[in-house]
Amino acid sequence: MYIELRFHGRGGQGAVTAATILAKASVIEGKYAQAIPNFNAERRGAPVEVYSRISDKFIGRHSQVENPDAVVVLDYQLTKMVNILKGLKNDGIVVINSQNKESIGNVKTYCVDATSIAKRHSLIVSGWPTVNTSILGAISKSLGIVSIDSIIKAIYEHFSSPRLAKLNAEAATDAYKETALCGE
Amino acid sequence: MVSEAIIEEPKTYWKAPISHPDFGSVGKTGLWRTERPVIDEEKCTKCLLCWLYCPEDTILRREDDMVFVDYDYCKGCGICASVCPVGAITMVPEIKEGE
Amino acid sequence: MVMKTLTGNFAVAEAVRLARAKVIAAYPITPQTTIVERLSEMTEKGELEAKMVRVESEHSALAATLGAAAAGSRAFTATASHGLLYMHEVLWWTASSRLPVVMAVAARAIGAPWNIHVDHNDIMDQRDTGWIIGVAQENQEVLDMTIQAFRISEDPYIYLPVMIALDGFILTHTVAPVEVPDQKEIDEWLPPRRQPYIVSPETNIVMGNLTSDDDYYMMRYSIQVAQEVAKKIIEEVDLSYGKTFGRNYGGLVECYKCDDADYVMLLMGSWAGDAKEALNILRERGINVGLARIRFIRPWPSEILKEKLKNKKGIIVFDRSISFGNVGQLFIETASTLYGMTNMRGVIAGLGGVDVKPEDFVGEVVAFVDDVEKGEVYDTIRWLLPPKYRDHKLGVTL
Amino acid sequence: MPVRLSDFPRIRYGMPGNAACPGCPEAMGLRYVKMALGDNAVLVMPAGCSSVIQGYEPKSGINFPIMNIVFASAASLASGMKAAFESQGKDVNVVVWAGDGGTGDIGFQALSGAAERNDDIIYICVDNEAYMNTGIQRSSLTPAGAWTTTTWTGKKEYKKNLPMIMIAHDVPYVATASVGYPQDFIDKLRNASLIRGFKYIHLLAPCPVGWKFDPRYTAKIGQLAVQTGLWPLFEYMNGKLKISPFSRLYRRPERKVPIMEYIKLQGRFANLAKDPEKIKILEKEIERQWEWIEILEKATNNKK
Repeated sequence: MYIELRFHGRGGQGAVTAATILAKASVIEGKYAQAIPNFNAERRGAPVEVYSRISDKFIGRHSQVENPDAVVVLDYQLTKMVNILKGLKNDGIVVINSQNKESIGNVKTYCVDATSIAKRHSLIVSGWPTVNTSILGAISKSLGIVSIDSIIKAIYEHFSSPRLAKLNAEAATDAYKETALCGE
Repeated sequence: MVSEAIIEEPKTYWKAPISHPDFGSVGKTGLWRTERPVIDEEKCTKCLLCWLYCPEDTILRREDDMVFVDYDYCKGCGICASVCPVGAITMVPEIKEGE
Repeated sequence: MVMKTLTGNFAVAEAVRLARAKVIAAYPITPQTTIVERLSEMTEKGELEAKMVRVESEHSALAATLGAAAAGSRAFTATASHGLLYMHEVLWWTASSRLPVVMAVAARAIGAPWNIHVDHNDIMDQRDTGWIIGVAQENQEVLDMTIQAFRISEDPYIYLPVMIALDGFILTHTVAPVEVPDQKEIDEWLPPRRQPYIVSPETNIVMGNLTSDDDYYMMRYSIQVAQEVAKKIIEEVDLSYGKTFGRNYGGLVECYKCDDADYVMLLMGSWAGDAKEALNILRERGINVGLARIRFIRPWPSEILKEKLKNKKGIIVFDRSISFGNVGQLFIETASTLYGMTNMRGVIAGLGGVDVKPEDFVGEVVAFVDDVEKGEVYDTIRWLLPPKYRDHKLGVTL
Repeated sequence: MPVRLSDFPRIRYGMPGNAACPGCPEAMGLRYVKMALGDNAVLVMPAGCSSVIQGYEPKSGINFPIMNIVFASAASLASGMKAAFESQGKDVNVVVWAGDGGTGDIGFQALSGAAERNDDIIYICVDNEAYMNTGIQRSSLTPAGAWTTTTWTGKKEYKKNLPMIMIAHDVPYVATASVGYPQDFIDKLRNASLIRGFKYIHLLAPCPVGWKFDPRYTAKIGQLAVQTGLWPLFEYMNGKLKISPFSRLYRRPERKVPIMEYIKLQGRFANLAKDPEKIKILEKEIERQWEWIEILEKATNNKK
């Protein structure tokens, strides 16, 4: 198994954290993983990209991910700002935080309303709903590479505050349940 | 007081820029002198100002605080003579050997 | 032992914690910053019992670190890019003082213009300073090498500062699994702080006053002796570490499938992982390539390279830096060792973080092998241009 | 508390046979540091005359353990040393001994950093008012009107007021001193060593070579600088500025020694001595100094 993902988010939304927790969850399952931020000194609000690689073997390469197996979009607005399908493999998948139940392009698309889930669990930092943990539940459901149990374990490992860990774990669980295929 | 570090001798050819405070790091600086201070013990009041102001620490004190000069290292700047309140120190030209 | 997922910078911080550094002085600079942040957090939360000196510049960071070392404490600092260049004179002073110090460097491009991505010119700029300079490939190696650095630096055969470089962002900010040894194991493996002298009222030692030119010369010779001996000590430390923790890396050079190879790629840093993938692709195509990953550029592994590479058909060197007016620095170093022994080519690639993929290595090696087979290795320096500029016509016109 | 000279033991505080010029104020000052702090001190020295005064390895002509360091980071090296001694549970006076260049110019960033962090060190600026070690070039602390090898007709700008800048750093201790008044300097060093945090002492050090006077007058010129009012002695401690006794004596304008007494002994002011109009430059300097001091004295002593 070898899979490459690309996360699209905005500076401050926590795309890096999402990829990091995903890597932790993979390691919990005995896999090898990388979470690779592609920094360009971005500030809050600007589009950012983060990559992740997951494999059952050691991963040596460090070059950028150009042809991901799946694209994860933390904010629907980004589809209007950047080409989120750039380089996506032919049988690739999109996982998107969206209230629209529509596919992106002609690609197999999984939707989750992560913003509502985040608000429901009071996951708001500096005025922004933090959707990154919800999206992890969606990834687990739609891509099936890492189990939701491992995601939750990784969330508890990542957050030093037990209260925050619990809220985020609940959000991820809700998102796991609510993620649905919304078009192909 | 024990230090955190253990001082352990280097084990290969070793030369490092390390020194210890010692007299004569540039030799016997008495040779630099053109004039030497001469103390008149009759006039001296043992106020120790010459001892205090001497930059070289070449004015020495006896048990009774009478002062004398360490001519091995005295550079002959003349500060002692200028700070002496009773004029007990005079600067005398050095007479070199053979002159 | 615990398995954690850490960025390269956090791996550095874990290593410094395990080595029980007592004084840390550092100034933040991208992409090193999270090292300072994490160490500050550790000291404030009591995970690490050390004094942080939050200095106002890199020049001061290394000066404070040197001061702590002189006073007899295990000291650590970290920097990158312009910070490292700003430290340059203190680097010399530190090495020449022969006081053990460890520093992490998040290798990053130098301006102008501003560029925060990986590049090796900053570390290459420090080759002459007397420091031992190691370059890691993976986050795990970052942690292992940093712990090893303390033992190497404080070895009585060496007593020189050690710099550990990790590629900016590619390692510093990439999260990957890292095995973190237990404190108890490290305490057993890493001896207490050793150093040749301490500047304190008890020792009454003076460091660095004038010397005669003759003595100065011999002090320089003494540093060279330590660098030469370090070649052996670094191998030994790596082996000993491997015995205890199950991971060793080959000392000064990691030779990957070198022995049976006709051609060898020589490089250092994180892209060695991509080069190894390229190597496997090339071997599948019947091109017999090996890889020599330089782990330490100082001391330079001349004997090993001579022994391993002298009979190869060709060596292709990949530099992530350039010495303007000549060629890449790794090429210069390698050529100084293998002068006249084999065909050589230097490739300048990946400057300022330009992405280099396994396919790029494949392409360059294939072209090199072609030229060697035809007996036409005329261009000793090649530019692997960024994808956007691949069609650019190279050359000088007057 | 003034010290009696006969109370000092008959030991050698200095290190004869060093490379200082005859009549060197730095050699004088270093003896006073030893008298005040004894054996429990380590010196940190950036480049400067004191680097040379030490003489040649394997001996050193200054009676202290010393860590020599490149120009720009003496204060930070001291911070690091102090941190190490603290972590070892040792109470050692870490003392920076730096010239006016090493303090006010190339070393200023590190000085300001260490002061802002309130690191527990004593920083002594030994001010000979020019870059003497490289052969008398102007510094930001050279007074207006003075000749140097880079100001042939006299420096046009006024002396940077470093002690005031250090007070503005809100450190617990700032004082001025002169090698002309050793007891005052020793007192101040002892006061400083009892305080935790960053201590700054600015020591005026008349240099026979750079100021062009007969070496026998080092102490005398150090005194005249105070007596003319050009170099006021004060101590800023516990948030209050106190004018030191020797400067209090000469405080009232009519008590001040005429500036000409100071100028005529020094070749560097030859231009000024010839032209009474130009002496106003230094009179203005005295006014500037005292304006600051009086404002601060009033403000800090009326404070509740």
